[in-house]
Amino acid sequence: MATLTMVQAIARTLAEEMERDERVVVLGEDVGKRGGVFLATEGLLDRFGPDRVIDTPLSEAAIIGAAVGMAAHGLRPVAEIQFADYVFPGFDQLATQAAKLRYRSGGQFMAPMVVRMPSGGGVRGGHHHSQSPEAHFAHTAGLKVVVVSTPYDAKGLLKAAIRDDDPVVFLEPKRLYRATREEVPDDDYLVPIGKAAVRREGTDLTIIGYGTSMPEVLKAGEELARAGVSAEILDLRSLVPWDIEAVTRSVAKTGRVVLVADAPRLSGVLGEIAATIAEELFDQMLAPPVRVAGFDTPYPYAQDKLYLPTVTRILNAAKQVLEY
Amino acid sequence: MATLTMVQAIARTLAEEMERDERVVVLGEDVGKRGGVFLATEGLLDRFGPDRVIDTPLSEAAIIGAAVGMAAHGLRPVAEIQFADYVFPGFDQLATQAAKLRYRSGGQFMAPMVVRMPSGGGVRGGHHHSQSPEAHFAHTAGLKVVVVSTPYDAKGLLKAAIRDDDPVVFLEPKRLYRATREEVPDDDYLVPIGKAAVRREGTDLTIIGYGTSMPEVLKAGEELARAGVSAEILDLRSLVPWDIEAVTRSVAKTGRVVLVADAPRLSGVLGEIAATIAEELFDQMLAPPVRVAGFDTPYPYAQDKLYLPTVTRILNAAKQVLEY
Amino acid sequence: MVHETLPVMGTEWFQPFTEQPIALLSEEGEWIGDFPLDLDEALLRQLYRDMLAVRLMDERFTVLLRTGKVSFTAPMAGHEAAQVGVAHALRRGHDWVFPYYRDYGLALALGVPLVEIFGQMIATRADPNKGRQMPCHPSSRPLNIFAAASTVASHIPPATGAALSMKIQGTGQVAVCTFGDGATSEGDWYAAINFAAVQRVPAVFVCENNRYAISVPYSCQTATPTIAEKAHAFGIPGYHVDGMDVLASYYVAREAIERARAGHGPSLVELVVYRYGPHSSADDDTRYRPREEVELWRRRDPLARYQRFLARRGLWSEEWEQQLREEIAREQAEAIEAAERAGEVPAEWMFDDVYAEPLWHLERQRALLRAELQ
Amino acid sequence: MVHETLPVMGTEWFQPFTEQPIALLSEEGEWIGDFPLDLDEALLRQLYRDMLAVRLMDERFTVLLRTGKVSFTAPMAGHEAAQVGVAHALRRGHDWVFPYYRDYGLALALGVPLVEIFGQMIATRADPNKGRQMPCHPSSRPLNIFAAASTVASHIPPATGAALSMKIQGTGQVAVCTFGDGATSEGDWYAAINFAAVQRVPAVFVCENNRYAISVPYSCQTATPTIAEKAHAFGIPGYHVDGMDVLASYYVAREAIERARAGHGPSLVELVVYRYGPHSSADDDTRYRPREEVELWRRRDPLARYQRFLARRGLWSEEWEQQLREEIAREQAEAIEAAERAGEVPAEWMFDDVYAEPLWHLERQRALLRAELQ
Ligand SMILES: Cc1ncc(C[n+]2csc(CCOP(=O)(O)OP(=O)(O)O)c2C)c(N)n1
Ligand SMILES: Cc1ncc(C[n+]2csc(CCOP(=O)(O)OP(=O)(O)O)c2C)c(N)n1
Ligand SMILES: [Mg+2]
Ligand SMILES: [Mg+2]
Repeated sequence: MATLTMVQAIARTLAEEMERDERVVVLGEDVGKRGGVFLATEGLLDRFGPDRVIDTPLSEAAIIGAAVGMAAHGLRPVAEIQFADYVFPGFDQLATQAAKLRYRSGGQFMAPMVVRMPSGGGVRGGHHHSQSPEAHFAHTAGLKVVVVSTPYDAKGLLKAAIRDDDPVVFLEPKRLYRATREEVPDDDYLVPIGKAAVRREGTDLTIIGYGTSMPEVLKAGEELARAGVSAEILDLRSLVPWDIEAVTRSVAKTGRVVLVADAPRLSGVLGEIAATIAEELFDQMLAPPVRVAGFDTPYPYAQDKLYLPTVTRILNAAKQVLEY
Repeated sequence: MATLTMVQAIARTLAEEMERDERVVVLGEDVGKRGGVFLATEGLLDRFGPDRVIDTPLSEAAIIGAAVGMAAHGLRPVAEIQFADYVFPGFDQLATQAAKLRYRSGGQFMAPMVVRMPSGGGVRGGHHHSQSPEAHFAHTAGLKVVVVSTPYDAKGLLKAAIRDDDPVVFLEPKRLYRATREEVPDDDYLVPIGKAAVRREGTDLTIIGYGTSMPEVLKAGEELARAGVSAEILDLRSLVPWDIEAVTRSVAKTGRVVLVADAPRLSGVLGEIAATIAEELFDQMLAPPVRVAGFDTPYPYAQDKLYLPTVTRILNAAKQVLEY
Repeated sequence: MVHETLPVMGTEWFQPFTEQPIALLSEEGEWIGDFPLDLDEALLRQLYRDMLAVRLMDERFTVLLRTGKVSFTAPMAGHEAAQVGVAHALRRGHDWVFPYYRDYGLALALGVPLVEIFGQMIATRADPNKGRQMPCHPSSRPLNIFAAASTVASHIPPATGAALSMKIQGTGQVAVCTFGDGATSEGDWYAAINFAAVQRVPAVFVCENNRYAISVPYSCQTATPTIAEKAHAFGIPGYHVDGMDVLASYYVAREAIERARAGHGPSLVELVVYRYGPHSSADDDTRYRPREEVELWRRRDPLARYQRFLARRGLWSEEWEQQLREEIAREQAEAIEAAERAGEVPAEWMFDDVYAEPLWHLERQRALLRAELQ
Repeated sequence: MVHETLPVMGTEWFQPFTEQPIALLSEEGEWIGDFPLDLDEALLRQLYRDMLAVRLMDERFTVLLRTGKVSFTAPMAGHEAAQVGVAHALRRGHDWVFPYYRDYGLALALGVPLVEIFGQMIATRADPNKGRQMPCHPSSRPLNIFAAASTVASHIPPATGAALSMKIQGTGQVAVCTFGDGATSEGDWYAAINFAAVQRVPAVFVCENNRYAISVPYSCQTATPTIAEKAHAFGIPGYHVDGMDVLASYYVAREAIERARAGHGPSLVELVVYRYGPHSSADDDTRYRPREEVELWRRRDPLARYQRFLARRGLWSEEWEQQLREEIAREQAEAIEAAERAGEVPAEWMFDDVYAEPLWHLERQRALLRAELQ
């Protein structure tokens, strides 16, 4: 058992999976000698060689699209998009090729691939090193979508994603890459896609979050506890499929919910979950579901920290639902 | 006053705007001699010449991106994407360039442009001639998003979009291009972006729809009327900004709401509106907001008609909220 | 699965980047190649049979359209020599093919069962793709024909990826990817071939250049005189070929494919063709194409030229033609019947194959539809 | 707004597609051009001053980084000759420039006020872009410098569009667009230049080829020996130029720009340079670049070569150098001070300029933040 940061856990997991299954290959910009700009692929080139660790030209369409072809042909590619913001030049390959291949071929072909990408803000990255584009993936039928927030989950979910027979978009909040260390077991465990984690049990309200904003969510939970309020905290971890059971179980119990994530609010994933809660738990709700999302601006540079849901903003929302 | 189909109204409006303002230019695939595959640009080439009606190479990135540069440089480009499904190869140009230019330059540059695209299903077009990708635009700060459903609105909103100083994505449900005719005034009227239309007044429940699904929504309204139920029907028309006043006014009155659109359900625009209603009108709601959306599958071919929200499905949802 | 053994080439016969398109047959049907024709009679005749079958299938499609049985067609008349030539140049069922929507002639010549082709066109249970796509979207797992998507050029990056996988796994396969002239303007086309060239993958990129992308003429598509010379951007050879000449199409494709198989990397093959029909059944090409132009190209009909070639060699006769036409007509009629007999695609199939296993939200939606339909 | 009148060229001096990069100065600083140098002494000296100012600014950036005043830098040392050469080849304030993130040298030589440059780097109110972007994203409306975006190659289609607008409106302007070697692999790069070539727009596409995209070496980026030859894919000329030679950079860019202005369409100019520093302040280039390689290129320093040229002509002296360095240091120090003095960007500016007028949902969000901050 090692104590690892999230990015270390990811690098180890990639190595383990490549060791386990020779069909697993890694491709992307700077994944070779550089080991990835965040070092998520550090050491892989030396260990597995240039046939399985491929530095690609600077084209996200080529990366994602090639991964589709590799996967259809029998490999298990893990593609890295250097920053989630740069997925858009390759978005058609995800939406048109990866997401629809199984369906359009009547199940004849499949694209078992993972597209990893550092996402989210809080690192003074401005417009193009801060975005959280998960809603675009969640709205694209045929993709599974995972957003991790701990080293332990990063390992277990990445393994699950690599072994999944469908294309999985795997978002890694870059702000959390080195934010904390955690004990990560050496053994070959999986965290199933589609299951939320209860990060704190509680009875007065539910706070649902994922990814980049989890530290603030947890801090808000602690502050509430100090104020005598018992918050149940869920980390969604998977957005497609999302864990409706865990969510409804908790919200049915507490009757109050705050949803938190840093992606823009309009037509985001939180809207989906809030709307579903409103539809399913109408009678059990003691207050309206309140969302604390990113602002509907391009991600700013100077106000980097203010863009993200702050603890204050989460607490204000909690107050709102508690005092409703 | 002429009686026009929606696509005729669009073609006329383009001609009128090009006549009015010589900065207005049209570009896209087949917009020249062919007049567009739906004839939305018919006659423009003859009238305005190849400098203002530009047949482009087959690249949506080139089309949208060039429009950004033309707009920044002082023209008012109206770009056509042949089918909304094909916006994805050019999505980065929308998200990175068009949407963020004003913001990132501190207001120094702007991209006053319109990207028109036929969207939606119901024409046996399969995966790639049927999609309704509005959620992707709505989730992209910096874009305005319009979806028309009548010839009258098509004219007034297209004029408003062309004169708007921001990039406007203008969705035209292809199933409605020739579905009906309507009197369209000859004069130069505008329909403001951001205002919904009340298509039917009612008191028992509100049905909110837009675009491709409006005919079914209206039919459901009629059926309900026959059954003695008074439905208020809103056509959103604009998704960014969407008309929160009209929506809350109506739903506060009826206390019941069904939301209808053909785009996939997960993380769609309906989720945004349902979640907002749930948040704002918690106390006034007599039943949970129910969404009738497209299914979360790629758009199928054989089941073309079943994919779209049917009148039955809308009525079932209405029943659900009425009997709640 | 069909495995053809192809003659092994000793030399490379063709020059890249020629100004004139490479042709091996004169318009009169004479062999004008400067190397010996090494194909046996059976194959020479099969090429003709396939071209004829494609032409007749194209006509069938139009009939099916008129009778309302299919909703859409993408005419391929004029592309027969190119598609049939390429189909025979690769190892069927071994190599992979990445076709586009105008390639049912390619699919036919690759051996896709007619009942599957018509099943796909009509969208019945005979379609191995379960009626998921519009007509004219070939796909066959057993024959390694990657499911076509409508989005122009979107299949080029996957072709590069499959070829990269072939290289990594050392399978001795080649990925052959076809597309139109319009496709060459998409960024994905360029990005993918650039990657293929860097990795020297076993791929051949084949452009069926009919000089129109719907109505957009070649002159609005690109400023290069040929598509072939775009290969300079990748550092790979580009061949400019007369695609109305089935033997030129076959031999150049074969050389490019075997070069790739031998580890010499990808190439770009431009087959200059003409589409005799409109872009699709939804198109009206009189709006943008002068009739004289169409007539001019009709006089260069790839079937007629090759027929003259065969006739010169005593491999063609009126009788044989008659017999072929009857056989083909019968096969196609039977296939259509069988495809129709297979019956409609069930409504609930809509929810299958989105993912490997069903997800809860889709199962709910399936239940909703089931309730509605009952 | 600065309008320079450029000498009108009678002839075209340069050949496209040379194997050897075009150079006008030997490493020893001799003029080796086969046409007469037509620049006056003031301009010759200004080129040097600008290059030196860029080099010193690069060092300033590093200092600001160390002291925590800026969060990021993209070193441009090694690119000075290329950037300064191009800046002087266009009509400042008339032509448009589409730069990328390594182009603050270009911006400086184009005349962007230093206080704006440092304002943008530090993100204070002195930044005309209101602190919206990371450091190293030039933009100036008065100087027609299109706001850079981080997304590699995403500015190429807008450059084509602006040039098309210039052509349509007959403004006599040219759009000059710069980017790195890595950018040439993006599909948008190709799609946009293809469109530009078809429309023969007045644009010049300039590649600052430093042979690395972060760590990815040129050999993994593309299989063509040069970037210039990719111009074949568009049917336009491609010039392979020694970008460590400020006069070669200047003259080739000038010819390409004036060709474009005269209506002869776009061209591609490849300036071969080397980046002396890491990719960015977040990079560690020792992981992928041998030190000997860096040393080799350091010996080809563009400033030293040009200094030798000037010295040969009696246009450079130790004294002048000293004086320049002092002047530049003072200007930059003052600019930094002024930029800092301008003060922090207010929190609420976050909500401005998303749209021309405020929309309701943003006003609500503004109110939310305001409440939180009070
Ligand atoms: C990305 C994309 N944009 C637009 C279309 C609409 N469209 C379908 S076919 C076509 C023209 C294609 O021309 P070409 O590549 O030359 O092939 P051809 O049909 O001539 O064989 C267009 C524009 C599409 N299918 N995909
Ligand atoms: C679309 C996109 N993908 C990835 C990145 C991350 N990235 C930033 S710079 C860079 C390398 C660019 O190299 P090059 O174009 O050669 O320019 P250079 O930095 O060498 O001057 C990469 C991959 C990006 N900014 N945009
Ligand atoms: Mg074509
Ligand atoms: Mg570089």
